[in-house]
Amino acid sequence: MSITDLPAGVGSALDSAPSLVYAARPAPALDAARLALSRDLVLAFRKRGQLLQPLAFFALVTMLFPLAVSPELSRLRAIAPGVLWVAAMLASLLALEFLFRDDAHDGTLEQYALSGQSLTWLLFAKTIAHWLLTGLPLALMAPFAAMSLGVAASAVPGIVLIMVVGTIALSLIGAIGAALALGMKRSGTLLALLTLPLSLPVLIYGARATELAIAGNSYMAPLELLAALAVLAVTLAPLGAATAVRISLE
Amino acid sequence: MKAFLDMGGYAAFIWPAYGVTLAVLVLNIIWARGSLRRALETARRRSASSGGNS
Amino acid sequence: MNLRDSRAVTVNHLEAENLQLWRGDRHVLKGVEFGLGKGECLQVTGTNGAGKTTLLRTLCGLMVPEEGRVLCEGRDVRADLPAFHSSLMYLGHEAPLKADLTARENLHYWIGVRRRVAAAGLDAALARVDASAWCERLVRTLSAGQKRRVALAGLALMFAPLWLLDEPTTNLDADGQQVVGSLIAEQLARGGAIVVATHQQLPGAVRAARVLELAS
Amino acid sequence: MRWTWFHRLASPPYLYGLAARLTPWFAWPAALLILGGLFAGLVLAPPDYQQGEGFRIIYVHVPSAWMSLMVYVTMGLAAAVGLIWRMKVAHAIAASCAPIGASFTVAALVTGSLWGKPMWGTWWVWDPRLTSELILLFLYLGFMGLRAGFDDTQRADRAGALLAIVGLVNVPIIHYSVIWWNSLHQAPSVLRFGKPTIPGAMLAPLLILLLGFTLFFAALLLVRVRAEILQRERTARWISETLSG
Repeated sequence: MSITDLPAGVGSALDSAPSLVYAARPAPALDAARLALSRDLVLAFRKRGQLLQPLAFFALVTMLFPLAVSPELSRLRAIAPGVLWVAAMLASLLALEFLFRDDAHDGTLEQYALSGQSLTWLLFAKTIAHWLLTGLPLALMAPFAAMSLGVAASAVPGIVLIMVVGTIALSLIGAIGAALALGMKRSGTLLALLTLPLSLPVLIYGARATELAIAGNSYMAPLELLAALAVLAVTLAPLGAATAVRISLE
Repeated sequence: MKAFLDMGGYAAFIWPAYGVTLAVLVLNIIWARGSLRRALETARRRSASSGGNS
Repeated sequence: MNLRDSRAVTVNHLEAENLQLWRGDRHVLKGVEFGLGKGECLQVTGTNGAGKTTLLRTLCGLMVPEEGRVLCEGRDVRADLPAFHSSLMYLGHEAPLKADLTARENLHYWIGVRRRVAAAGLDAALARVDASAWCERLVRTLSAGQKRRVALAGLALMFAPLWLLDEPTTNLDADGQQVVGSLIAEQLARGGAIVVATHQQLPGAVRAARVLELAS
Repeated sequence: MRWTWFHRLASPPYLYGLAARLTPWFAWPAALLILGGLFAGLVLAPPDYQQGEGFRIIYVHVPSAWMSLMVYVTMGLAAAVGLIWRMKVAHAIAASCAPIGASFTVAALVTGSLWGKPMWGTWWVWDPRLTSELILLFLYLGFMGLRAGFDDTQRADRAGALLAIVGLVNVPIIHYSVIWWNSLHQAPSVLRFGKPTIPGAMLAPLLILLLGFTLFFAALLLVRVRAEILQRERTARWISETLSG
């Protein structure tokens, strides 16, 4: 991510004549969003410890069930879809804390809101970065968790696909909650109370699709419903998050 | 009367259900009136102390 | 050059009309009024808590006044906030810098979101605030004054016609204050407009065209 | 102007006075309808041929469930008006709705559970209606929790309003996904009612109660909204004039 590969714009504006100084071209919306996204990725890789937290949490929650229920794989297999989705929801909830908090604290969100760019797009980019860093790894890790619960390897592609679609919806719905919680001094458990009821449809369709995938049946029907939720979340959630961020800056 | 109170053996479910609903109705009246009374008291105190500026 | 871009680019006249704003029970802005032309600087003074920051945040549209308007070229800025925003630069108390990025990267991401930035422009802006020597260091290793300088480099790089500065000289040594002074002078000479909130004397030879004192 | 009534309603002093004048017009009919409806439901309506006297719980359960949903929709719409037009009184209405709706959601849950016990032998059945009702309770709690987290009424209003709107968009999605979920697991619905075959003598008290509860909500809202307006407008001059006058 070197600085020199930026497209050349106005050269050294500092040397330009006074009549030209304000001719700086605004960055196109997509470039701005891409920059916001790459910035979050770069930052996340400089603090790798934080990246691993949701994943470790996911693995830990999955591990609790064999200990709490029974080590018998046949019983674990029956509850595997529920375990995977509850663990994924909680892990994604945990990761939401990091989505906006730092940027709100140091004034980055304020600068985004005043950038002249669409805040909706910038926050969408941030949420996508967040999903790449938490949702996607969760989806990729889910097969291992599933197999530890006695799920056959043949179900793996299905599980990954369902998890990918589901975590997109979870990240986006969560973004609204995380943005709403910004204006408050202590968010604590409130973020869960705001986000979880709104993500229940994702849980329902996701778990059902996973159940079918594990049983070796066609899971297209619930997956389509899940995808519809994800599409709805992609279109509406960034708008909601942008409104929430503006409210928190007031 | 006894038959009415017994509700065909469902007394243990019907009367609590009606009781809870009536309690919610009554409590809502009390809460709403209480919040208005508190708001009025605060507003009165405020306008008495400040003379109602701006 | 690229003046066909209709979005913004000049601020010839900024005006505040009877701005009223409450924060809970506090009446923070009590009918603030002023006009500001190009090449002019308005200094906002007042004790802590008098509403200097609130005024700046209201001017740039983050806060919505309960009464009154902010006009740019005679039009309410709320009618087209993105256009207004692309012509202004707001610098708050804290520089919007990430501790885990270098000074240069910070500037690249921060300003790059708003306008196209070339590497040469970045270097020039960093040199302008005497940051060339340490601009590749992570911001977490920098002092408060150095962070402030990075923020000033952002200001120099953005070339917005309107600057809204909140205590720009905080944490700066004498040299740093000189930099602020000359940046402000340059901006005014170019025909830019500045609203600066500070209870200190403006640095360098800059004299504010108007001083607005907010009573607490 | 066609919109003058809208602007008048948006004016806090006008709405405050209007609410005070209108309250009895809703409160007394509500009291009459509710008492009459409960009497009719308990005494006049014939017992159900399947559920016996036990079906009489619908006369409290259905109106409570109706309230929980109607109040949420009212709250969401008021919140949308408040957020879009920056209208204080709309936020006051939305804020007034939440505790009323939450309390009736609790009533709907408790009465539903009391119905489930004799019909199914357990206090709780994961019936789609009860489950949706429970989720609705969490939505109310989230709204109230979010509002309580802000010191500043204005920001609480706006953040709460956004949440209410998001919730309003989500309520049908949640509802249908819960029904879909339930249909998979073939748990039969406990709370069967509202079929067109329901005899008139059993239906009439229900309709009376639905109307009564709705008017009751209107009366409660008018009282609460005055309290909220007073709290929001505490610095305005009209308040001291109204109070002293």
